[in-house]
Amino acid sequence: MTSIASSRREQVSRVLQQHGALMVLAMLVIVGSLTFDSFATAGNAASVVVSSSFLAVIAIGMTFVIISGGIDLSVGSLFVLGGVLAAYGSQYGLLMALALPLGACGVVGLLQGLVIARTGMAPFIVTLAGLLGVRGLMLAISDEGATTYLVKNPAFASLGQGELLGLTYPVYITAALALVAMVLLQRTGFGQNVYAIGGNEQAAALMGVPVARTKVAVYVMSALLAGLAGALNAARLSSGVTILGIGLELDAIAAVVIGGTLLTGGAGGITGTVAGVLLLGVIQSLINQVGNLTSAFQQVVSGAFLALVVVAQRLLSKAQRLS
Amino acid sequence: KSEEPQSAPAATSTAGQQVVQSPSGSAGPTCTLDQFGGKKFDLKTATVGFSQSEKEANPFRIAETKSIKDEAAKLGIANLKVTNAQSQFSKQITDVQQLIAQGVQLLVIAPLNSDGWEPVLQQAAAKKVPIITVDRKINAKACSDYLTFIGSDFHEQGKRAADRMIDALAGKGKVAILLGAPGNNVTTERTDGFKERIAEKAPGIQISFEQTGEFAREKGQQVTEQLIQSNPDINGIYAENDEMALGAVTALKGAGKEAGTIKIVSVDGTRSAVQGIADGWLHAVIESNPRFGPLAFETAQKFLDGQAIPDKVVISDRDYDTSNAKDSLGEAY
Amino acid sequence: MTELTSKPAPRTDLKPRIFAWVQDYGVYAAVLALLLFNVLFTPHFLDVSNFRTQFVQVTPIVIVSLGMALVIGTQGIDLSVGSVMALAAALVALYLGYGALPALIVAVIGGAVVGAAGGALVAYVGVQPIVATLALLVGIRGIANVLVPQLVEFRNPDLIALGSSSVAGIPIIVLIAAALTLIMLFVVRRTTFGRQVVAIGGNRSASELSGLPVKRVLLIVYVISGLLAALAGVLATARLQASDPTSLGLFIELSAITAVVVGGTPLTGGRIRVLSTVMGALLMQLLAATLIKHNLPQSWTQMVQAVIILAAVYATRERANR
Amino acid sequence: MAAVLEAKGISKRFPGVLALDSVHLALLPGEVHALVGENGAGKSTLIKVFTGVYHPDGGELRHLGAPAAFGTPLDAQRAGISTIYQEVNLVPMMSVARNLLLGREPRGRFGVIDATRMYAEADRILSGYGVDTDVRRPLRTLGIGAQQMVALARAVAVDARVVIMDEPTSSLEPREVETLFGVIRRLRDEGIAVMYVSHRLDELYQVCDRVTVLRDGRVAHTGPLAGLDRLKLISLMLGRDLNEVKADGLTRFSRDRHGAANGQEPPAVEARGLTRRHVLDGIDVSVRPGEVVGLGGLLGAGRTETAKAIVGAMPLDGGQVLVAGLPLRGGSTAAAIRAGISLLPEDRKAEGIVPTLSVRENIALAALPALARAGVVSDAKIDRMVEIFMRRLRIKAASPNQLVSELSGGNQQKVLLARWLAVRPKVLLLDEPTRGIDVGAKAEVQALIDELAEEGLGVLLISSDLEELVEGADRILVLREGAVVGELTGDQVTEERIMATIAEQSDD
Ligand SMILES: Nc1ncnc2c1ncn2[C@@H]1O[C@H](COP(=O)(O)OP(=O)(O)OP(=O)(O)O)[C@@H](O)[C@H]1O
Ligand SMILES: Nc1ncnc2c1ncn2[C@@H]1O[C@H](COP(=O)(O)OP(=O)(O)OP(=O)(O)O)[C@@H](O)[C@H]1O
Ligand SMILES: [Mg+2]
Ligand SMILES: [Mg+2]
Repeated sequence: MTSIASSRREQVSRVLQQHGALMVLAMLVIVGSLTFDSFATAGNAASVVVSSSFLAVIAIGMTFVIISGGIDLSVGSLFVLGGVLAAYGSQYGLLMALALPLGACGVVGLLQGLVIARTGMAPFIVTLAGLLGVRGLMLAISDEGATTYLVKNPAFASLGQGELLGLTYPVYITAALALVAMVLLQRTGFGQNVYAIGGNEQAAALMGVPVARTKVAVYVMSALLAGLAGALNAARLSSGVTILGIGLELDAIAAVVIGGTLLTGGAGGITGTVAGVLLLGVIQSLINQVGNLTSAFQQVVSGAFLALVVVAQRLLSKAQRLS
Repeated sequence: KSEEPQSAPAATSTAGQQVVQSPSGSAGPTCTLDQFGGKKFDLKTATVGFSQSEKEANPFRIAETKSIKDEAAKLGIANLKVTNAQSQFSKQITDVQQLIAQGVQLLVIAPLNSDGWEPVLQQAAAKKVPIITVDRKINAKACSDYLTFIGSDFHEQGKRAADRMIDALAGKGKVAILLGAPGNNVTTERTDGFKERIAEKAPGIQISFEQTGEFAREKGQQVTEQLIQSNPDINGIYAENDEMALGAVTALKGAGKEAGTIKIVSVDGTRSAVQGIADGWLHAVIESNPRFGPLAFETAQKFLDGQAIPDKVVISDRDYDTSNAKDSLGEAY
Repeated sequence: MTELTSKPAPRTDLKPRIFAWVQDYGVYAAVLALLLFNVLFTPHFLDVSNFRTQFVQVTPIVIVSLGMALVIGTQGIDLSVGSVMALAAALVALYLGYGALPALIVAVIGGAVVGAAGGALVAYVGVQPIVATLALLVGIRGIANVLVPQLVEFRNPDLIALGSSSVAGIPIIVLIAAALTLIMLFVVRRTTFGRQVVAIGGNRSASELSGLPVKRVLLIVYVISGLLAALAGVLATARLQASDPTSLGLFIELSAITAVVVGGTPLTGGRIRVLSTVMGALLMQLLAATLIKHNLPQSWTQMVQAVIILAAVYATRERANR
Repeated sequence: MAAVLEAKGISKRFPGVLALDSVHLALLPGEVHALVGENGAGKSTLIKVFTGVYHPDGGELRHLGAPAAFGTPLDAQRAGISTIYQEVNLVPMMSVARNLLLGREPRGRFGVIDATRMYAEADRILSGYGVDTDVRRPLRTLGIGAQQMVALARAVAVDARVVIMDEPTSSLEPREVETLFGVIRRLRDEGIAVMYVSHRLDELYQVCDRVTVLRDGRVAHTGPLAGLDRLKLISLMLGRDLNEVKADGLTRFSRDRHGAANGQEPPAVEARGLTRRHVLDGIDVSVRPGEVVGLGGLLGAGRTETAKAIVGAMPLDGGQVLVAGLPLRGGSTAAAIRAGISLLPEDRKAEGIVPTLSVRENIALAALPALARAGVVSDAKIDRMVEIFMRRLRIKAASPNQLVSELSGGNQQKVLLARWLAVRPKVLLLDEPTRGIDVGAKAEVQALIDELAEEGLGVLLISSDLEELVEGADRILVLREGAVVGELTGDQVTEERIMATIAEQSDD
């Protein structure tokens, strides 16, 4: 009887832990709508959702990486590289516009994954090298960033700009990816392996989990998603902008962690990540609503918000019994 | 308590005002309210959005934002919404989209990048919100995608800097370039203009070193320290903004160089740089005037009044050198 | 001389010995190799003034890395160091009117306060270090920019002297960095605190059960990191002869982390290598200098850096247990 | 009969030690093969060679008569070799069911995992092992014994030809041990080869057919177990003369403590009404100087929690701990240690060793304040102390500077014991102190407990080994569902009475 009662309590706190970000998000939205007239408008909501969708795609990949106990700092650079390559490739048609960035980013992810899995080097440092190297590569193919390739292919452009019910296609693509990722994580052997190696890599290996293969897969996935986000963004902007993506990896990590995924690996989920991404978007939108903050104050406010959110999220989940 | 302020008192509001290069619309096509297809509204009661690209943390951005805000206040525009993209391009796109969602009727944008404005332009076009871009261009069609551009010609700035360098070195010598942030239009155009003019007018000048100083003073100092160490025979330094030039000055001082032995030419026209000319450390500075407020709102008002406005308003920047530095100190920003 | 790692057991066979040597001293070897390259291929490399430049430029990173190594030893990470440097620059500018020393003290206290805030979030609230310090990274630079919205030049002779004068031919700031390195070496190797830091990084719950003041130690570690970052900020400001909260210390957290990791301190905590961290910072500095001196474009610079980081860390990585 | 799995002259070297020295061992189908030896003899290493975790430096591994080389544990598993490792090797944050079925979850449509069926199946499998818990809970919320049962169930559930168990019973209750033996016998009857490692000799005699003794990485003996005298087995393990072993006897606790009535002294530590929701329900315990108090009870009865609560390592909803009559500040292990109470935790991997530090640093960890002046540690003092303890506890390490994570399980335990003795506590709480310790060392540890008690140390002894409890304790408190349900003193202290007390209470 005690065990049933305690397990119910644990279930409740587990739900809190997983959905803490969602609750903070709901609170912010309510406060925001009550404070600003122009906050809860369809247009504003759409702009938050649309602009969040690219970060969301990256954060989904990051969620897999972090649950597996790793981290991927290269996503910001892959995002730009993906965009530049997509814009370049779009001269040769829709297929190239997608194949080129995905191929290149996939290769980078594969290399990073192989190095991490085979040599046991820290993911942080391997992907930090990735961050530098990929940005260097991007600069190299864009004449030190001076050349911006434009998207002339209407089919590809509409992938980023086309609208359905007031939301652009990337939003739907993101939603679909999130669903697939959820199933992948919760309902497939691959997902279980990701949790297992993040929770206890040694044990996972002894339990017969293909550790190296899973790790490689996770980094490939993250890189592919970052490249895809970059390509979609290039389609949206109709050009391969070269100055994007600096610090994007930190946003993605923040979103994932705010979403309740443990940075030490082994626990977390996609719903939390999506909530985390939206949370960051809403914070930004609220700051914009205020309208006249100087740039420095904006930073103070978003730093304070971030601290507040993680503390709130942490306190909500503190009910969780510590082992 | 900070140190006593050392620079001259702030310039009066009219000092250093922007001057339009070619009297309005003499060249190029023009644009009217009818052509653009918008509706007339009263600027005073309208909601106006200003999207700044970088933090208000260097003299240029500070002066730019201040000029817009001051002018709006002067004209009695009560509803001015200002956003700042903190140098993140994606954020700037979102910022502007949210401004449009908040119902602004006129947008003034200082773009971080010239390309990639598709989503914003579409949304603005759907709502017929006129966009005036200041200091950097947007690569799109004036008078339909956006209204007009007001700003300097960066390419031209590079060329003028080259002219000054050629003067200073009498047409021959070795020059180093402190590049701006990579991938930035300003960097690209100021570099191209400079190199073009050097190649064309002074083949005796060799550009033997170019490294990014990322528009920051510390980076400029560090790169220059490395530079003068490994290339002691350098004669001139072209810095693509004043901050890097001032960093280079600190480096030269630290290495025990005398003022003026290495000729430094830079772009922007901040007060410290003009002071640097007066002190003999800088050779010349090409101005890039950030005070867009008056011109922007004047142009908007003209447009709303139904007058034809030019599709680009290029302002005439001046140069500072030893001949005018001391006197112009009050006008520099 | 190993640093607070267990001395490997006496070994008889050669191969593991070489392996272990590379693991422990790989970063020294890499620095040597780079020096050799430069001596051969870089003009004017052997000038005294060149070494001065390199040492002076690396000082802020070294000082920040020392604190970072401590934080990483506890299995944490401190992303806020760059912003703390900016805050220190701002505080110096604001208080310079009272003289250089008071301004320095205020700046360092400011750094300690930020460190304490991060430490409290990590130790007492239980926020993960990377997010706690990420919030500070954003917010503290904002505060620095609110305090001093743009670069401010100063003429205070004491502060300028701190940044540019030398004792016995060695720049003061280099001497300060060297002294701090020695102090940190002592703290890590010889003090109870140092042992507690690595123990907490190695196994936190075991440390708690062993009665170590885990939370307090964590708090102090972040305070030290903040202190050192602030000091680095003051020194960098003194050298620049201007306070620049806008861009001072941008991305230095990545350089510092790289220095620590290239030096062979694992990000998983439980071990700290002080001298190797300094070497790691020197390696990255020399590398950057080499690339600049050879006038490589940015794209090349970044790709070469990536490769060198990978190679250095590969050499010093932990052995797999097979 | 042909061997399923065979080691032919296998050698494995670690820096500083030759852990295996041309070991020959053949595992036959349908036999239960005991593998014994002192701590650090190389048992776990041999097992890890069999399962592809380590790769041998010399010799040959044969599987079903053919040479085999398992690159990874996965290869070994595919070849039908399934293993329960000494340290519980599961994923603590995943649910019980997912741990149990990882890699062979029931699939529904589209090859997607069918969660409902997975939970049902996990429930079914586990109840077969007497584990009755919500299979959706994270594994870490289970006691270590229950975790071990999950590992066992997992290992046996696959189609295995060989099942290897490295000290499976060290954290199991007698009742669970019976369940396990049932499983082992069933496996044997099905023709599966079982390799069984344990330091509990009576267990070996209950289930094993043959035995191989390892000593310092070499095979000291191999042959049928029946007919091998127990003392002879011990002398083989220890490498000492049979007569010598006989003379020393196997007395664990030297003194007959049950008569010792040291009743009137005030308790060294007294816990009153320790309460924590769902875990502890008003527990009163007191330990007098020189007294050994045993805590008995089934898995999950709350013994570990009681001990943790006393040292302040677990937040309480109510109750207090008094030391020498004064209340102890709650929630602070440091305060408890300063007041002279220390706890040897039960989970040595998660809560005991600091794997990145050396043996020396691990021993000195808790005593650091005493070994330092003004915050600067004295290496000389540490060296002296470490020396003493390594000798006294016979810790087998290449040097004090060897990483503690490289020691064998038993030696790690000794290092932890040394850590706690080094702080010179007044009361020592020992949670499963002899788990995983070999016969020789176990006797030493038990003798040590006696000795310490004699010197006036109060001891709270938690052990699932009833024999140890009965022989070691002056007084036993029996716990059930977080409450004290009985106290046995004097002549009442017998294994039967403990079992009876637990059983009586379970009936209602
Ligand atoms: N990864 C390792 N690195 C270095 N030495 C090791 C390692 N693993 C084991 N050893 C050493 O090999 C020897 C055999 O250890 P092993 O774990 O096989 O002993 P064991 O017989 O299982 O002991 P126990 O009964 O204590 O579990 C020990 O001396 C141990 O210190
Ligand atoms: N089989 C189980 N089913 C449910 N909960 C369990 C089980 N085993 C342990 N627990 C949890 O552990 C708590 C008490 O475990 P604790 O470790 O204190 O017991 P113990 O008496 O020390 O047992 P042991 O040390 O033998 O595992 C229980 O309140 C319960 O939450
Ligand atoms: Mg073992
Ligand atoms: Mg227990």
